[in-house]
Amino acid sequence: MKQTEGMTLIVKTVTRISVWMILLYGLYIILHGHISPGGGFAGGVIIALAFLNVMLAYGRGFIKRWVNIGFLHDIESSSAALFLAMGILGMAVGGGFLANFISHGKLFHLLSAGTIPILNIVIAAKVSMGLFVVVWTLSVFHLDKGGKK
Amino acid sequence: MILPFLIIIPLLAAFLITLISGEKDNWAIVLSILAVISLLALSIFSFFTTGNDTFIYEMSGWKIPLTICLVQDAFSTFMLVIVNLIALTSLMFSVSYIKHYSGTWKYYALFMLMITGMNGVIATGDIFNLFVFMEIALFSAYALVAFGGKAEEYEAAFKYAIMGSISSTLILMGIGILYATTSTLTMANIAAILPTKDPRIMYWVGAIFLAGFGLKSAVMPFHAWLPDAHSSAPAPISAMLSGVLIKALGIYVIIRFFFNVLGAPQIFLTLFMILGSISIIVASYLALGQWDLKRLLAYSSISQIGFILLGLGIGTKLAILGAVFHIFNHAIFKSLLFYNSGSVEMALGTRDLRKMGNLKDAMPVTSTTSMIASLSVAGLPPFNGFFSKLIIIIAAVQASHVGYAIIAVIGSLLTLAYFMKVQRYGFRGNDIIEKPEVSISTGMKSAMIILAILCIVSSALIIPGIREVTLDPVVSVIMNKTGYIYEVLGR
Amino acid sequence: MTLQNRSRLFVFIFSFLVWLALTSVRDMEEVVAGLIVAALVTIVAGKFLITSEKSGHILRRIFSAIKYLIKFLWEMMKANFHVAFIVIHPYLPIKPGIVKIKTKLTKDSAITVLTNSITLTPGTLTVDLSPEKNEIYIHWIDVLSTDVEKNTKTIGGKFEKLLTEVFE
Amino acid sequence: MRLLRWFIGLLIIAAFLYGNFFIYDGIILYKLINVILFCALFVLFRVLFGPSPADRIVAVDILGILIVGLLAILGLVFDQSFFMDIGLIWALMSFIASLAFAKILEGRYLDD
Amino acid sequence: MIVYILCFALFLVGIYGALTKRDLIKIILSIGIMGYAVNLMFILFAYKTGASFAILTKEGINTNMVDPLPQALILTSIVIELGITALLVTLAIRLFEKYKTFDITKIRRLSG
Amino acid sequence: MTREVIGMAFILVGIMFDFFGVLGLVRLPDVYNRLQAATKCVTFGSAGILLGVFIIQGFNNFGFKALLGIVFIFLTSPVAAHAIARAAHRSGIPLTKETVVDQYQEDNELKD
Repeated sequence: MKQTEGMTLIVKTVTRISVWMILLYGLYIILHGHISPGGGFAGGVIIALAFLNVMLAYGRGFIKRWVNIGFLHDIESSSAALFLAMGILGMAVGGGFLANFISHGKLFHLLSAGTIPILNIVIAAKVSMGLFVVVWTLSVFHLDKGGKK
Repeated sequence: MILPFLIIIPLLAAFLITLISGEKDNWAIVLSILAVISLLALSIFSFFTTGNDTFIYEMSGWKIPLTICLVQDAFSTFMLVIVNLIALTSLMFSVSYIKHYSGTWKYYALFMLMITGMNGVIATGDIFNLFVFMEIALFSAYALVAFGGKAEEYEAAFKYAIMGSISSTLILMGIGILYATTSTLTMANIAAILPTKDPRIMYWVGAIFLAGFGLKSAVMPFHAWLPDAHSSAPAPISAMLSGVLIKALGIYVIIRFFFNVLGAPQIFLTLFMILGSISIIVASYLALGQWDLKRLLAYSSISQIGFILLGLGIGTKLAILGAVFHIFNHAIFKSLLFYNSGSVEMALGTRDLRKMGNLKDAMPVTSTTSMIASLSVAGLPPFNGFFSKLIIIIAAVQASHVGYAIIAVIGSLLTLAYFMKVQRYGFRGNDIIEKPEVSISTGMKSAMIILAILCIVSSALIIPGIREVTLDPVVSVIMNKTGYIYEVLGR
Repeated sequence: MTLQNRSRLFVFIFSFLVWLALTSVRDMEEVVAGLIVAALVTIVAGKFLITSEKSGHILRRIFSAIKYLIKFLWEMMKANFHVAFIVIHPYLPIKPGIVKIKTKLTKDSAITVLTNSITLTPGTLTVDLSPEKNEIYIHWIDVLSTDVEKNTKTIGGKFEKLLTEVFE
Repeated sequence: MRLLRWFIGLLIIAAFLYGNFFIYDGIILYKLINVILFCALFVLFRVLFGPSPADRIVAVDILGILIVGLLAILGLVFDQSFFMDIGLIWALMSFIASLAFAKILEGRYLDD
Repeated sequence: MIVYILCFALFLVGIYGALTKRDLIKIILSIGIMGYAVNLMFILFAYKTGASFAILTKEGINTNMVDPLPQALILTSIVIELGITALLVTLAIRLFEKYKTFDITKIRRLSG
Repeated sequence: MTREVIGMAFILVGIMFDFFGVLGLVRLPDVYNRLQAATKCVTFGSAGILLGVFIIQGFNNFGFKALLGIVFIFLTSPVAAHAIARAAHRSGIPLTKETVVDQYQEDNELKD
């Protein structure tokens, strides 16, 4: 039978229905990283998984039409630069690299723990985009197409 | 407050290069050269302001057992000066050498990451942080070895990465045992707590770390990856790997750990001497038989590392002075030799000594500087290599290790022999070589000339007046075993 | 309102509600953060949820959806007892095979729900879907007949009518 | 023969259940968790000795769903809701892993 | 004590595989096994009696807790291993493209 | 109190079906039958456990996470089963000897 792009209709439909849920859950994990277990790293992995799910179900061409891969690269690099900028800002204001210079707020509220939520978001951007781009790049290699002939 | 910038600047430069530079423009070159020049200036400044003091920098404003600290003393700033000096010349050499590859901005970004890793390893005072920076440096080194995209380069990078991963896991295991014993990761704290525990743990950890960092610095039984990796990489990267990476990741950490943290137990010093003398002799013999220029230089690196280890193992003040001086000298002349080989390869397209010859007229700068470097590495009087080897031999005799002194002399003579082979077949001789079309650019020439001048000038470091401000503080940091704990912890 | 915008609106509302449920609203900060997060999710993945127009009144569709859900749960209970019976039987009374059924549904989501229901109901498991979307291949643990029309009635028939009311 | 194997299996399961519910001394939730872990042993048997790759993939997929239940009960024990977070993420990852494995088993690449 | 010895045995399995296997992919997997052995050892080191750690919960400072520092370290080292593994896989794929084989004895352009 | 009893009853039923599903995974003869048993029972069982947790916890964030888990499991587990079954059939994993009919195979042969 002829192979269509991506997997069957069932997988495509379920991915379509559930991708917003996965993204939302990742954002929830990121934003509550400072008051519950989880945080930027775990949330970033979940967001990367959402993209990966779409890539598995719909194939490469759809991702190219959906998001701009160069833009993902840029997000990754600029989030790393932002992390360093936060560190230097801490050095300028708080007296040490990555010092926590914003007021700590009330315990167990969303706006607490100073700079940690910001750093979580930055780390999440770096991790998710980095992980997805790694998978994307590695999936370019098609061994038996480039290899045995 | 200087030390964190030595890590932040190259890291920021690496990410900015990936962010703003493209295939056509020169932003990558401009940014990386700016970053490295500022790094060199900062490190020289901090070297001359440190003197005999120790400055501690605590991250994120916390106090020392809780936080990661950076330690700035004479030894670390000395190593920083070496790293950034070689990095600057290597970058000058790279600009025209790397031009014909595609995607050059990746090269510069990885180069900056490698400098970040090395500076971090040297600056940090926290043992896990040291591991992390080491992995950063190694990761970019693997990628840079494979940068050319030829089959041998991938193979060499794979071999290097496997050996590097094995040694990294060994080191991580050692760190785990240390943490389980002492419940701390700050090196000074470990040094303070470890003597109160079971002494067998010290020997176990020392053995594991010796295996791990011995693999990183390619001492003789652990050397298998080095000739492949160093001869397959692009020439400026070979210079970085051979000149500073194996020292920053291997020798520096060995000195820091075994002398400042473990307190230089005699059994390890004896092991250093044995390993060092094996490296000197065997690697020299292996180098004699090589006809590939870069492979010969790589084996020569192993043998020179043996000299450094021998000096460390003798353990007297004079011997350590010799070892420290030899670290500096070896960085300079080995980088210079790799630049020479790179420019020859660029001009002739071969590294085989039998196909070269009579390059004196075709490439005057290259052949002159290679002459200087060869004489220096072989240990002939006006050059710096002579003094460091002489000091090590004298120290061996003084400490009544006459056998080791004889081994060092034999190794030195063998070094002279194989570098005479390089000169005889490679740069002199009567073979008719047609004039190469590729001209060596100004950047490459100036990199070689700077290092050749340094080969002569740095002999002056041994003159008593200058020695007291440059090498003596370094030696006193290494020799003063309890001083490290006292200075860092403040008690 | 175009289809994509409607889909975006739905995603926004759903995301906001789920966010409120997840954080069990404590103060205004969470609500504001929820608005921002919902907007972000909508921008990235908003246009995928709804891809086709539905006719029919919304209340009637919800009513038949509930009816469908009850029927589905009942079938699922039966399926589980069936499997439990097979598994603890010492001789494993199975007679497996792959059969084919036809479906008249056209909407993607309707077909997906139908195949998922078939997977979760007694003795059947969706293996594949033909590219023309009108034939479903089913692994049946206890094959009663190999006739396509008869199988269509016994396996797909019980859900198809209700699903037509819900989705079309 | 078949009956004998069935009977031995029944004996093993009965022995486990008896030991778990009447000999083991713990709160009821821990006993339930033990049952799920016992199930996970069966799944691991399939992972290790599954004759075909598809069997292993099925087992891993099922293990993911089992773990969700286990973590929900664990959350009840400690009265902490973050165990549910871990469970959901685990289910998500096992789902995507099953999709990827299935795609590779079919002889296609991850991205086409 | 037995758990540490088992960890070390796992580590030795990894080293054995990395040094004796001929397939590139198997070598990479052996490196992964070594990493996991060390990570497991770190996690086991975290169990200590009588230590208190400054993690805030809703009831105040909880003293009945595992040392959190090794877990943070393990997370870091897992990320590093991920990067190294990705690099190794890329190199292996490139080598396959050049030599059309994963067998390391046939990839011998460089001599010792 | 009644809420907890009802919740515990759901959890017990869920674990029971989990156990049956896993038993089917081990006992049944080929991968498709195993998928049948395992997917149905484990999905139902885990959903039962989550429903019990939801009933015990009520409408707080723990309960809602459990509900989200139910929705997620019901969406994804049949899809994963479908993907695995399709991939297994396409990669040529044979059906068991007791199989009566295979119309999928017949149709594929007609089309090729």
